[in-house]
Amino acid sequence: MNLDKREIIAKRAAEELKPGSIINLGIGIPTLVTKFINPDDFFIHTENGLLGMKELESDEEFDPLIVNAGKMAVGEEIGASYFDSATSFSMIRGGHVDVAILGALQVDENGQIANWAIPGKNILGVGGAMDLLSGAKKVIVSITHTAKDGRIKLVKECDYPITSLRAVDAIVTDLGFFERVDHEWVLKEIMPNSSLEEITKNTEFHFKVDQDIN
Amino acid sequence: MNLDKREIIAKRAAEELKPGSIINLGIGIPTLVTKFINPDDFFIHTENGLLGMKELESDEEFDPLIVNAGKMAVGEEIGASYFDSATSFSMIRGGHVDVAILGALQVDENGQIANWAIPGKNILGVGGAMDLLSGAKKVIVSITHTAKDGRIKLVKECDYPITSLRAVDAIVTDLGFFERVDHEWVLKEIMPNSSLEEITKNTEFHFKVDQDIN
Amino acid sequence: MDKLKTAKEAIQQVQTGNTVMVGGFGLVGAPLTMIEELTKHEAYDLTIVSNNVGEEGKGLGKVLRQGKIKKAIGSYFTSNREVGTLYNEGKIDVQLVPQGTFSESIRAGGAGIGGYYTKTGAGTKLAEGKEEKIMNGEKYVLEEAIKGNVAIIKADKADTLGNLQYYKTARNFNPVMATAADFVIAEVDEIVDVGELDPESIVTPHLYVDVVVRSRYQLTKEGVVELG
Amino acid sequence: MDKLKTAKEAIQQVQTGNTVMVGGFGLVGAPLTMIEELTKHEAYDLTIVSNNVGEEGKGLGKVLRQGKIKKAIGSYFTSNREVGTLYNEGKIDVQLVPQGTFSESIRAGGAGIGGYYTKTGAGTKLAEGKEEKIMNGEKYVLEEAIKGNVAIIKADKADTLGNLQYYKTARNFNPVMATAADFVIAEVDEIVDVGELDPESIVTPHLYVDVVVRSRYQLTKEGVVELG
Repeated sequence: MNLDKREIIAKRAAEELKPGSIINLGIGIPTLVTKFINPDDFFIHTENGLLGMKELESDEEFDPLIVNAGKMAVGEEIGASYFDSATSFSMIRGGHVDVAILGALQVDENGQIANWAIPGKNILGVGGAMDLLSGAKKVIVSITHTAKDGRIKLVKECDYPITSLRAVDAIVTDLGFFERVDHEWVLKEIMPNSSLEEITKNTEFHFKVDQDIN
Repeated sequence: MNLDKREIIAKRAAEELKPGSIINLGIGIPTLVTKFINPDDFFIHTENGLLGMKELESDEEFDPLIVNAGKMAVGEEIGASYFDSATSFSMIRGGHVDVAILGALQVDENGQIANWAIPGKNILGVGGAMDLLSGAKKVIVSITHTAKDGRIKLVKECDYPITSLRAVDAIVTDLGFFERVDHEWVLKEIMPNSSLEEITKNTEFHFKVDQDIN
Repeated sequence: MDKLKTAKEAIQQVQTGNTVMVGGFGLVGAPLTMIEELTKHEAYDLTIVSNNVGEEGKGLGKVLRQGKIKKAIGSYFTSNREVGTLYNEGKIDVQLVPQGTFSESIRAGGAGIGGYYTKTGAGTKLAEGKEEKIMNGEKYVLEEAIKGNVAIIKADKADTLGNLQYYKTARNFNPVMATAADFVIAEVDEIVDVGELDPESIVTPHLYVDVVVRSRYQLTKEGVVELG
Repeated sequence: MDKLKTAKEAIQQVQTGNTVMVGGFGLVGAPLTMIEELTKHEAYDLTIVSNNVGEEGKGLGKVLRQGKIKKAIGSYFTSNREVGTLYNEGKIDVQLVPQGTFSESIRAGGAGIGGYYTKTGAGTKLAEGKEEKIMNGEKYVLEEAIKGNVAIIKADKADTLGNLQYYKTARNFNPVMATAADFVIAEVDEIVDVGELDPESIVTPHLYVDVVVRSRYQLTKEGVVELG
């Protein structure tokens, strides 16, 4: 299988998931994670009111009234359940979702992320991002290491408005895998075709390098 | 039909109900109200999680897992629905119950009632009384005018702990019918076999007498 | 005791200056027939409580273009960027709320809860000016209940009493909105006799519903279609 | 991924000093099998969150007589007057809560809400010492979320994933308690295969449930019976 950059990131994020987990996937790269997990091993929660989402497997399955948080048509897994939005966010805020995989515009040295507003643009939307950060047991950010224009995303301090006071737990990019250990970022893994130099050059925040790294 | 004192009170309370109303009935005399209404015209809500309660009509209908707030077996009306306790009390607090008919130990000149605690007794129970007072659109108190030992229930000021800051809207007793008008009690009706003298003698709080009273 | 009305009869409840809740996640579970009727109705200066305010020129987006919306309360207007443009031009008011807070505040409105403390948004721009409280060592923000004069919601089935059931993810905000307005209009695809809905599976009991309207516009595999 | 356990295996989760939520309105919807198991279990100093704490010497009343309960949180202990007696003797702590506040605080615990303002109880003895707030001209009182270490609930049916459905008014506090504890044990009368429960009619989705136990004691027309 020939994977593009976004798929490589999604595949690596998928490896972080423990079988049996309840997972919520943000819009963008996180959505691709479903391609790399065995649907029988995981339960996908979508905040618009479904536990047990799966990818559409055929045209016949298409139902315009079954969608994910990105308003894309999805399928219903065996054992699924539907509920209203208030109940769905109670699950999120109440700590009943094991892992949220999210996109981000910036992640900073404190682990805080910015992913809901870009100053000066006429986009007014926050959706469920703040709720997922406040409630999911573990948050993994899955992003390209830098923006298309080269802008660095792993910054000293977010200059876009932050999404939550809560620090995320891990970052998966096309260059490396970082984990939050004792309130610091630790580079745990260098992705194939990347190097410590490349990561260092493209990362503003301070990070430690795991001693086991090869 | 030969009615006892409690039934007379329940029957008079039933006359206050408008067809189509959502009604919640407290334990004791209020429970008897169902005998005097056409079940097709009303919807009885019970706070343990049922809208559309009815009296048991036969032994076959008896189901130990369908009970009212007094834990008595009841029946299920056509068009009924079941829900959990949090949802049930959301209906009550949120103002979706039209009328609550409640018992009381005391009702005072401000319209406040006491019906949940007796100082010095080892009874610890409040149940749904405070919620019904905080949320029902209309509250009717249905009680015998005085206690068995002659103690006056319609008092100047409750000396038992009050149930709510909210004033109730009406009182039905075996002697009279009172309504709250402009923050005052008005005697609107003298029950058969009673008299203004008897009511006055057995009532501590100040009340006006409706001009239309015969 | 039949609550069935036409869309035109039902829309008369919406008055100029009202706060109107409108269900749906995008077009999914949106009351398309009643929204269409709203575009023909004269009421204006509306505060619309809706997750998205439709799309550009579509659904509630049409009502927005008519200039009838004074204020929008929702969580994701990204799907209709005209909301952002009008806001930046000072032509409408916007209250942007995290989606969980949006649905929880509506639930609170319907449940007689004045306000509640949530961690969501605490310490962010969206919590500015709001009361904060430290509980168990964590920062919470006080959010107030949201209520409406009228709620226009979409369900799948109603019985003639107004008991409702929903369909799949078209459920979304509809059940909470049904609880939080003085007057509730439920647009439904199917109306059945009382007793046909399983009492254990009714999602919105009839005490929440004032009027039932049969849908004329539905979202199908072929997109939005008008029924003959 | 089968969550089925015996009552004895399941009860091991309850540790001395724990806060344990127990569903049921009186005996209706009470997890009778697990309560029986609790009487045989060694854990003590328990805080019990339950509407009634059973009846005198029955259900949780048996656990009370064993001296294992340190504190009871509920709304109506009138059904078991021994609670009042022990409280007056200073032998147990009691937190008496209006029934709506009881269920709402448990819901809040499960929904990540730190606390909320309700009119219920405001200005009464039960609001003494609690924070008050005037909202829209009315007095509200701040109530805090209630959470548990373990919840022991009763449902009618479970599938092997732990999705739950309830039966009639045996639903009561069980669905909210299922959301508000670190570990949730669901006692059920019937276990079915995954896919047999209608996805629209599942009341407690499986993400709330850790263990499913088959009931041995059930409340029937003949009273509480032990199944063969």
